[in-house]
Amino acid sequence: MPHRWGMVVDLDRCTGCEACVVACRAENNVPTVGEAEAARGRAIHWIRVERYVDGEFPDVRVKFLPVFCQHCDAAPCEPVCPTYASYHTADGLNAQVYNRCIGTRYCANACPYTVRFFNFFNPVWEKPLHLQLNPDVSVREVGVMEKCTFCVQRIKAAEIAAKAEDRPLRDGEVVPACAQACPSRALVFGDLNDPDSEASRLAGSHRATHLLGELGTQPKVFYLQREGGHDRQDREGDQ
Amino acid sequence: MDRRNFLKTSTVGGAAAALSSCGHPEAPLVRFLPDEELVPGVATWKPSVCPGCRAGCGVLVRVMEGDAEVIRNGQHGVVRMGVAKKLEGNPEHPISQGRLCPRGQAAIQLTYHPDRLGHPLERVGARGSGEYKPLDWDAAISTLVERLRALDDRRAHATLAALTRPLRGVRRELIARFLQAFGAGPPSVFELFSDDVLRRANERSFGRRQLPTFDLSRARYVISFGADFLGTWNSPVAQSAAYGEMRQGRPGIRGTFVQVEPRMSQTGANADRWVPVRPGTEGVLALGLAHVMLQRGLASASSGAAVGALIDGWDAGLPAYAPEAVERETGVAARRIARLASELAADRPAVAIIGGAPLAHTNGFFNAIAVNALNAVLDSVGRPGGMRFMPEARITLPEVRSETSTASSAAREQSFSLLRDRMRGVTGPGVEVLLLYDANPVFAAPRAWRIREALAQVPFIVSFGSFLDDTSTFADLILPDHSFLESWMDDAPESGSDRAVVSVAAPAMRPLHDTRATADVLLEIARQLGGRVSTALPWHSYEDALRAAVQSVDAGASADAKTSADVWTLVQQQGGWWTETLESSSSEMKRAAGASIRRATPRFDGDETEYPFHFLPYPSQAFLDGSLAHLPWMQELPDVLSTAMWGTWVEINPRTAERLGVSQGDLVEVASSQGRLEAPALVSPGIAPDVVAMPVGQGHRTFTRYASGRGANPVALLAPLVEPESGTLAWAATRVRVARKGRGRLTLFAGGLRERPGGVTR
Amino acid sequence: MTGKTAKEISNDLLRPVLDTSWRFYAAAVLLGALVVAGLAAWGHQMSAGIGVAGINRPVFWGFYITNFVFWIGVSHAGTLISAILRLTHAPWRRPVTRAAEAITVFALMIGAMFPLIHLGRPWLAFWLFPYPSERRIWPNVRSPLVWDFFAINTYLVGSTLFLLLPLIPDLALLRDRARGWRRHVYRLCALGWAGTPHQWRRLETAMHIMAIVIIPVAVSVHTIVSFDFAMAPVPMWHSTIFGPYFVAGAIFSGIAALIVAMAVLRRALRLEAYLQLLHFESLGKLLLLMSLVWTYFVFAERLTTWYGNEPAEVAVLFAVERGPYAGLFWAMVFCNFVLPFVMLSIKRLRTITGTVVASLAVLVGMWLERFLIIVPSLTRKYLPYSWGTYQPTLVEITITAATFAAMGLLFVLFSKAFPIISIWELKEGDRRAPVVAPGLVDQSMVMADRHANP
Amino acid sequence: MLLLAVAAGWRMWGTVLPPTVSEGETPRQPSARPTPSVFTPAHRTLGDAVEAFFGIRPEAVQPIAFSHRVHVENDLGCTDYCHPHATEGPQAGLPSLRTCMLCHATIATEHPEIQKMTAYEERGEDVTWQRVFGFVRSAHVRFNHAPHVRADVACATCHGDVGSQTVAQRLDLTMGQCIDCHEAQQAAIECVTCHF
Repeated sequence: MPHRWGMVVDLDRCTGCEACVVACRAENNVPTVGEAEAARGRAIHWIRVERYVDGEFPDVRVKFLPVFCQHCDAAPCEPVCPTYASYHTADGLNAQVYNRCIGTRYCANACPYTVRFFNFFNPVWEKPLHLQLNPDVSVREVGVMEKCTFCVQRIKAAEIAAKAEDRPLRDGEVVPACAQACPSRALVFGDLNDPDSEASRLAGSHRATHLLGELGTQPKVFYLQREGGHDRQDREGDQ
Repeated sequence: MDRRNFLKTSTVGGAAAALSSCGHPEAPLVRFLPDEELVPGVATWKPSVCPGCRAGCGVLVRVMEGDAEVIRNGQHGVVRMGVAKKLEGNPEHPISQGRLCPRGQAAIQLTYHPDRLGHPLERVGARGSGEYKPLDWDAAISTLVERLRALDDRRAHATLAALTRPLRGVRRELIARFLQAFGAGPPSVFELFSDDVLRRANERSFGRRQLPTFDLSRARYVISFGADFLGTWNSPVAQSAAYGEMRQGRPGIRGTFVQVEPRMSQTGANADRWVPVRPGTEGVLALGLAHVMLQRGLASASSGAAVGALIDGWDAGLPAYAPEAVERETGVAARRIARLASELAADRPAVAIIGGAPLAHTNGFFNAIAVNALNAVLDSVGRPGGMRFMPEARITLPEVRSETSTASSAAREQSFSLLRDRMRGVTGPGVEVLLLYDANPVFAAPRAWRIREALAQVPFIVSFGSFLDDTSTFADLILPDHSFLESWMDDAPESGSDRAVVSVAAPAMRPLHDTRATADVLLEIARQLGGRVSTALPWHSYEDALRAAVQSVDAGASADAKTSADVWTLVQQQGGWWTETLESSSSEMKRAAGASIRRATPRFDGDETEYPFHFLPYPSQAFLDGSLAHLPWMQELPDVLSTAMWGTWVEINPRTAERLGVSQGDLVEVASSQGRLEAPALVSPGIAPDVVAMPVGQGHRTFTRYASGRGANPVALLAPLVEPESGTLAWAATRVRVARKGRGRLTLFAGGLRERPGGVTR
Repeated sequence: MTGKTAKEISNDLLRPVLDTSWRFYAAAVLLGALVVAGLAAWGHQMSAGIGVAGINRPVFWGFYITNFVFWIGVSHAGTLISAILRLTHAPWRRPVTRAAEAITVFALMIGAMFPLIHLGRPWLAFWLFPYPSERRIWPNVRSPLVWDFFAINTYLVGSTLFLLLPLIPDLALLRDRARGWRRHVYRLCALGWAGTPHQWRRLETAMHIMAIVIIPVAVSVHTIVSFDFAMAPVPMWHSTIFGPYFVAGAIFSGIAALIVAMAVLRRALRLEAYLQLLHFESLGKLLLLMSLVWTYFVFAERLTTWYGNEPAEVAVLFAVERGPYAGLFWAMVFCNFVLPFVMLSIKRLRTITGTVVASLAVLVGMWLERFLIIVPSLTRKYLPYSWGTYQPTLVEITITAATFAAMGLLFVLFSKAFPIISIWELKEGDRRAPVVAPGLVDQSMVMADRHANP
Repeated sequence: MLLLAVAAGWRMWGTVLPPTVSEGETPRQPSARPTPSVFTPAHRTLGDAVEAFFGIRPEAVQPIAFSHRVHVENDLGCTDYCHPHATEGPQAGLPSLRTCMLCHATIATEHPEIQKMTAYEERGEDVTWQRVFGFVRSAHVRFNHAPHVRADVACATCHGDVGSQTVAQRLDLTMGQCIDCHEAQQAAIECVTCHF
């Protein structure tokens, strides 16, 4: 059976520290765009920690929500791409093939999660910052779309290593950069087709939900809802 | 030459030719023989130590073959070498546990920063102008040695001084010993967000001058007073790891977390209950909680008698801290206090944490002692799920007998204020030569301290920093250090684990530039100075010194190493040394001592009518105290609450903003008795109406191309109030006024703040 | 109908082709300069990166796609209108059809440029062609953009034929009148037209077939353009009404464009005798009808969204109606409904000037409508964290302006090269032969002209 | 005219764009440039762009007339000493001059080409070989040698008969050839097998 890679995000563990954000940037050669471009809405973050604020002072509650490509099984970005730059792989990844991308940006419009990022200009690493670039990951050029790949380079490397040893992949052998960095272990990656993987087990939790599940995109990212929730009674009792 | 490496050198991330074969004929760079042979495209992992903050996380460096442009014998060329590609947490390391915070992840850019200083420099322009000319190392070192010899000739040894960033372990000791052997006073440390108040309070309460470690993973209830322990305070990675376990690591048990602070921090945003409190009254609230518990018999006064007894009125059940009285002072409803107290008492183990702003008031010491007392009442000290102190595992340089002194090289630091006065000639001895190591007081000290003027009066300043920053532009000579990846590293974390930890690591890669490890430079200078200085520092190199120091650890405490030789091998393999066994540290704790402490009310600079707002600077998630503002990844990291990038902002409560006629992004002027600054407003519901807050980190006058002249520096507004017990700056004790100035510019990553009805996850 | 003789008609209508006035040069140079500026801006965009346009995340489509939809909409002026008028034998169509057909072809050419202009890597646009390559990858037929590619190409070919077919007899006329090298060019273009009954019969059959075929093609083109939006799960895009709504809007803007073009030609080429109040009034009535149809669609679309109260959609709806786009929205309602309704339903105001004013308003309004369909939805997608804004840059504005200039330039050049009013059809109308039956071909007409102008 | 205008736009604007790489050798005036130049055009000139589009690459000119033939005839396998990393990782790698001199310190030391190498060594330099094989950057191919070697794909399959050449000659490899071979070997042919 092919793999079906997925991620579980435990919102009760996530502290919003953004270690995942920088880890992803370091792993995947995500460029910085500078202040002027960032101000124009062109900053690239394959993973971001969304925060939503509820209530007014002093009853303020914040929700942190790490959002990255949901690798939907019914991905809206895939059918709209005229050149198959965005397509579904056999192991369930929503792949972005940079060299095939002609930059229609249709996929980015179709994506309800707005997790696709476009190279409006050619990115530059000022010497010697380029020495840090990960040789296992492409450096994308102007005019192509990019997004979270579930660290496909790590998946491929692990697969090649396992094949060389003629054994199946073990659970936990593939860890994307964000999950590896996460101090509170809010991100768990694994094979959803393997019922014993940690990701599978967590995805079966009663707390598991999807982001924008009502759109029917069938994401492979599960969000475990925070417990404790809004204790309105407590707040009313206090004030 | 392989393709990928070729690409790195010739196309620099995608510019220039898309041709991957054969270099451009117009730019034939010489290729030097490689020093090491690596398998191209295959990563090796080497341990190192993160220099980002004082947590001292152990990291693993992913090293791969790459083509680096270097200068060898004055010739510009390319060499194939192992270059660091990424940092990960070291899974073996007890502090980082295989994880890393965003700043740690970005620390790799310290090595590859385009504006890193690559060779010694000598000032040619005016001080502060940043005009330097390159120098070779021999000349640079002899320049300094001459200066020191001149002091020696004039018997003016005491006029040598050193100001460093907070250092621990062997590097700190080498500097201290150098100064001592030369005949100068101990080194000074400058740190804006110092935790010295808490260390001193812990010494008083528990006999340990150390930051505490919290066993959150086993706690059921956590109350934190102002401590941003998941973001920037103390040991965030270790604390976040434990926090994750507290929330969801135990089947059926989910720890509750309450945060007490007037401005919602990243940590506060995670709390189940966020309790805004009047600035500086955190200690009162803590004692109010203790009062309720004692009063209702929810906890016995005897459990924490010794620690609590430091508080005036403890034995009487803290009569002055009845909930109604506390409500008046703190602004937290009495019913809420009672409720929190009963929850705390019921959900044991419970633990209280204090850190950050509550310590940075003039009554910071009182606040800390009060929270310590609360912990005592909760019986959390030294217990599972409570607070404890990490066993100390100091590695020390062996003593070397010398004719002048045998005093301990672990001499206490000289206070920064004393150094300041010496530089200004207020007290003797003056400062003729100042060694500056990565401390940036020009940026991070209040204007009233007149650091700039003080530095101007020092005849000769030597900086060992890797970057031109606000302070090091005053240097006459710059002897740039290796980056942490190019150098041996050592650190001795003081908190974050219940094991004793020493971090030591070999260089992960060869130096990119013509730099030298500061420790090596000091040893070289000592050698050249000769006499008692070289006797006191007999080691050839930093590596030698480290090896000698590692002998001092207790080899038996680790399961894997039996002899000191084993320890040295082990240290190099795993990036440090740590004990295996869990130690019960409560027994080691000495009893509290000293006179009882009265309630102290915070004092603020500025009249309430003229300056109606409390001003709260806070360490930013990206830059801490500003020392990481030069990293482009950090500049472009959206602040997790405001989502602002590449700038500063002023956080204002919506009601206050409405009253002032300020809307999101407007330029506002914030003025204190010390000065004024302008920054865009960020209207946030997570801040009390009488508080305005600003992240520290931007506003550098000089700090590389990415941070220079960007944003505003809130430290410039701070009044020079200090916490009297420790002498550290009370950075939360300034009052300000706020006025709208016009339209500003705020670069936010997020569009909306509020979820749409129905939520986004279903 | 015109009250002129066949000879006068030929002279009047061939004059702009055969004589060149300074005004032609002035117009060509002015418009040409603007077009060159647009091309330079495009070159700059290709060199520096698409980032010189104002698009961003999340507003990945902006002015360019607005222009694309707008011009494809305008292209419905011709072929559809002239085909319908031909099939319904509307007698007043005769001086109008060729201009309408020319608008179609040019608007399509301009519109079809925009998918290229907006690409991040336009030099790879050929990957949209289905061609066998060693990579073994074909275009993704599930993508509405590939449907666009086929639909627009079909329509372009069809409408070009539809323009050229009735041009043949006039080309023969030109061949006979022109001198020098132009004579040779026209001879080639005339495809050996001799006006034999056989040829007339073939021509009429071909035109009849084309008129029937082109209608479903035209309808499908704009339906498919609407599918670019309707197929994406974007709030307010994902709508079942978009197909007919876009087609209605297209015809609406097409008629407006035709009226404006006619008015310009009437003045510039002094064709007052041929383009009369009757034509403007008739087209004006058609415009009024389409205004009402369009208004109905807008109302239906927005009412259901509001009533449905789906949070994401309502966020967009309110952003348009009372948020940052309210000004543009109400301007659009004024231009597309209020003004045309007043100007065209009151007979006293339905003058030539009145219809032209209404048409200009409709063109502005329809451009705004395209913009308001595309941009606000993208600024308010599902996750409020990723909401954004859009502001066009100078490059986009230059290119947009250049396309209007290009339209004018192409029209000027076309009217210079070919008679902008179908001469033989006009003559045929004057002979009160509503349908030219095979065999009733006016051989003498061609011959008479040949003799008249030695 | 259309082409000319587009090209003119390209050139005109292309020249005013900031340079790609800033030299960091001398300490810069720190506050001189508050915002870094983050972007450059993908190609410096229209000519570069056209060359890249058509995949035109200049011939590799090697500093030393290294003879693959002589080495192969002396029974040296490709991955024995010179390209051993092909069996271990993604890149075959080129030997540094040190590897060459292991043998050539004693073998054929009089040969003029070997003497060039000795001169390199004396200067502490390595040979500046120019790359022959490899994918264009915009192809975004992450090729990995090791699995191909493990699957017993002969070097000559892609590199041609290098054993009969002096310096290696480039073969024009196309994606079609990769696909054909992958298909024949029942290896994966989906895009992310190679492009990521």
